[in-house]
Amino acid sequence: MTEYFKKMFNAIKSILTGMGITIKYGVNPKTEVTQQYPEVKREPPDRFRGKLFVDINICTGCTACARICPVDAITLKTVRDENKKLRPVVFDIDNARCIYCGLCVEACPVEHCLYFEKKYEFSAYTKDELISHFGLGELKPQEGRVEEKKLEPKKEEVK
Amino acid sequence: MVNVDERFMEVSMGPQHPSTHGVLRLLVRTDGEVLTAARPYIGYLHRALEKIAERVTYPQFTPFTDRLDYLASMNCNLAYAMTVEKLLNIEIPRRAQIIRVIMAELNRISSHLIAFGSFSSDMGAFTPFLFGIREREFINDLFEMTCGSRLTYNYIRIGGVSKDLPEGFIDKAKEFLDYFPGKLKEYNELLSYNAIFIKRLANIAVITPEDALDYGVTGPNLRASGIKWDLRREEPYLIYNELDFDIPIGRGEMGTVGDAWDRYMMRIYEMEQSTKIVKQCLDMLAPGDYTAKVPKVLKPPAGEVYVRAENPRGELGFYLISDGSTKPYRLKIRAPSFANLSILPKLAKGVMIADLIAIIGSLDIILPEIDR
Amino acid sequence: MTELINEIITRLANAAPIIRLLVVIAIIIVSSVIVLAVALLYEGLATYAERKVAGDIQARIGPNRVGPYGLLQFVADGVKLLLKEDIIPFYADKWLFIIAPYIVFTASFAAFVPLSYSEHIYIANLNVGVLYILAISSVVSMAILMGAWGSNNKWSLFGGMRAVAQIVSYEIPTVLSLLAAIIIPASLNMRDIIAYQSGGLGIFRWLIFNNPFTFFAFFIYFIASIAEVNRTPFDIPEAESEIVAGYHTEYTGMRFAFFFMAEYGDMFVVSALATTLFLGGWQIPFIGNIVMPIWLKDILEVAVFFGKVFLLIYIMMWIRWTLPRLRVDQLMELCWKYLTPFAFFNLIGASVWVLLLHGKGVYDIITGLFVH
Amino acid sequence: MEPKGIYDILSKTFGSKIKQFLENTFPPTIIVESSAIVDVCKFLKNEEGLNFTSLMCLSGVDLKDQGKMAVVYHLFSITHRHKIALKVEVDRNEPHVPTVEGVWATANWYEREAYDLFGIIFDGHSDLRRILMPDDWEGYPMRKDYVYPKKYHTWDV
Repeated sequence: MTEYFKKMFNAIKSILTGMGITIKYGVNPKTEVTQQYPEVKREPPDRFRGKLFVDINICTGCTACARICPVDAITLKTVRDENKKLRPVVFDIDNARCIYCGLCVEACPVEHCLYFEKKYEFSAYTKDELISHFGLGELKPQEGRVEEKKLEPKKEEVK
Repeated sequence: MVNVDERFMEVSMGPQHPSTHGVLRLLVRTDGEVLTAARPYIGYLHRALEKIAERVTYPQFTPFTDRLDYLASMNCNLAYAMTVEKLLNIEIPRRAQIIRVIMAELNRISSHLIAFGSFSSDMGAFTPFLFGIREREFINDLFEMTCGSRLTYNYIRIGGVSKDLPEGFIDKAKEFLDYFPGKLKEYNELLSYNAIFIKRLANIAVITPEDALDYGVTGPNLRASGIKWDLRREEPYLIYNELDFDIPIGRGEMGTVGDAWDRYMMRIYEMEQSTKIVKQCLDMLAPGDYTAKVPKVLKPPAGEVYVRAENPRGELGFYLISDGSTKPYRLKIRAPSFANLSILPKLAKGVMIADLIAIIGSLDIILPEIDR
Repeated sequence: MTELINEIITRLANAAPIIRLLVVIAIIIVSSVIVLAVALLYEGLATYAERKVAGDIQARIGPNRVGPYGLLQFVADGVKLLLKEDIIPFYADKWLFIIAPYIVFTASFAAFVPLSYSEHIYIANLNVGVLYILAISSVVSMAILMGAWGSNNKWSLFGGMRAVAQIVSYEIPTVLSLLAAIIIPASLNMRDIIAYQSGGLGIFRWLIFNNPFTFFAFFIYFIASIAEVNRTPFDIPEAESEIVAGYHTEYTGMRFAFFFMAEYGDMFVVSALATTLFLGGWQIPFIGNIVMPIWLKDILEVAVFFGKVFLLIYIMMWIRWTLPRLRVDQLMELCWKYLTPFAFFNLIGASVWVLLLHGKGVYDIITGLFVH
Repeated sequence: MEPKGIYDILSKTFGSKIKQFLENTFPPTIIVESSAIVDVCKFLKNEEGLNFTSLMCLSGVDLKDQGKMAVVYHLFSITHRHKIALKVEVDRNEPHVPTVEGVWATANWYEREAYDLFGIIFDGHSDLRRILMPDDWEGYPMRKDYVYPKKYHTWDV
């Protein structure tokens, strides 16, 4: 019989201690941790991996980033211009396919050419809007040898 | 006409169910509230990671290991990195080892916090889930400061870590470690020793030590059955042998040894131990380089290696066969939740539906690891 | 309101009976519309209050976007639910499915009638007030079962079965604990009960302080009424983590809103009953007998009554965001092994107390000693 | 107990059924005849000095260029803390391996996975169904010569 009451007493005691904790939060409003997002924007730290950005003028078109990318999110076409320098004509990063792992940023030999911006608000309505185009567009046709170094060997075999 | 046994009702606790911790389908045969059988159906999240492993080079596979157990991706990176390092048998600098232990243990705390939170919301108490998430945000901020991402870190690489600790990391981590034990005590008062919680979990789904070994159950579930087995202590890797922390095992405080409450409490005790470990590691940190010299194009020698590490959910093992090329020939991922889930049909006989939810919560399975 | 009708009938004595009938019907419709408006407004604000209280307890803010401080959130929810597609499952039992929410709502709304909000403001002065409320509230379980069976869904079948078992078995402790309080004023009429509790600085004559047995009866009643209203830790009929959403799984749009509002309506009725019987209804503590104009006294009394009711509702919400959920058999065990026997002995004790001390409460005895 | 010692005990008790001992893998591997795998496993589990209490991992391997299909068992003993790997190689077009489900219950799901992804049929398995792929999936995805199907029902893969 006493065990019956003891069990009841423990139950009540443990429930009351539990409620004591929640009332501690319930009463004093200063314990709120949530931020009001549109008004209060959290500044991401400097190593934040947001949207990829390419400074196309200093890009040497070496396709190191396209090769290291585990999900082939970077499509890169380079054309050799008049003074034999490889110029990236098409440099598309498909943000819907990219997994933001950062392997390309580490693989890029040029200092500060391919890096992550602190932008994380780039939602779009259609998938092709998510493809960011950094390419130079068609170079003016010159007399020099135009050798198009396409980089799709890997993709055909997979698709 | 299929002869349906009228007495039982086949309910499909389908892939979309509030408390199956992911896309798990349980075909449950119930007689009123009591279950007579529960058959798990998995494979809804199968992304063929092992097939991808044969198509990408060794360093390229690291981001995929984040997606194995996304709540503990640091530990998954660690296990994969250690497998390839075993193959290359290169020596990791001390500072990288210490950083790896810090990251792995912080990730263990954040994974256990999710396990604690989702388990309590399965039992009906929603508030502890949000308290758990609030604490986890501190750890997410620490990870974001070091590697830039809050969930899939891709931080521990073959040969060491990708970036050194940013300045300000150590005192921010210390601030969290002093703040956290007080919160743990609060969880215990709020939930662990709550009479209804204990009544719901004591003596439910008891796993005997023989069954645990027979079904390959590992991690907190194995230790809850009374077997003192933790890879960090039995097969020490990194610098775990220099650290002093004890391994909590199930003592059946609230019922028999190995019941659902013991499995739950293992994770609470382990969080305490992990804070102790991280504190010691922070003090041991000495300047040094954070990664070993690893060639850009990695061609490990041909061979077969099976390496395993202690993940928050159990033993994660990688069986790697390499044929000397830049891509693994075969990579078998031994997921802890795969084995932990295989014991569910045995436990689910004769329990009630509410207990089935308690069993799934106490086993703390996670589906991307099961389906790979 | 009944005096209002009699007064009007006497004044229109000479008018034709048709006009008198129409006038009475008009009064009834107008007053019920007013009460319905008050009830709907209350239920809307209750959902807002619940989310605010939940937010407060869980260290977050709760709705604050729609309207000042989020006060119009319930209007937004109502409009959203109205615009939601109204799905009726294919093989559902159409009529049961459609009627069930209306019955549940009307049952919980009908229970507002016998309550008296202040000395002069009340809807109907039923002399069987308490009995009427208990009868009406048991209709809810029938309607829930209709809804559950009608929606042809295994989960709602579970929910329906559980709801019936729970509501029916918790009727017993509710009635017994109310009896312990009713035998003292010896009347089922709400106004007489409250009138009995007047005097003595407005507090000491409350039935809860009448004798130790009614003190316990209050707590038994409070627990049993939480179960009656399906709120955590007894929210097993709509346990979202176990049986998806219990009896209202298949309900969408406005039909679901009826179930939802009925729950808050029941909460109000149950706490109003507790205030009327145990906490002295609209007795204004301390300044109850100072002479003041009628309309001011009425307003004060209504404020005090709603204050006490909202305090009890706050406690129910506070319990909801703290405790986990009981299992079905533990729920039954609590009812039949703990609450019912306790309520029986309590009733015996209360009746013996009334017999020996001729219904005088502790306060009367003490003051009695001083008077001689 | 050293893996070499385990190999000696096994070759002593099972003779020609134990074919080879590979030293350079981690943990070292013993190649076993497919018909004797169940007895070897029972022996390893119940033998006093060895008692391999748990089957850590059972993986199917497609050795396409040798025309073979292999099943690798990684065993482990909690009491003696030693590890060993057993390897069974069978012909690639007719991969039949007896099931060790009776010895360790965890093998049930691993063998179903090996069947599902590699097509290795485990004789005597209690419930050999596909575990990861949909039940009506044709082909075995993890095989080296697996060709991606263009369509699965109506969706293109």
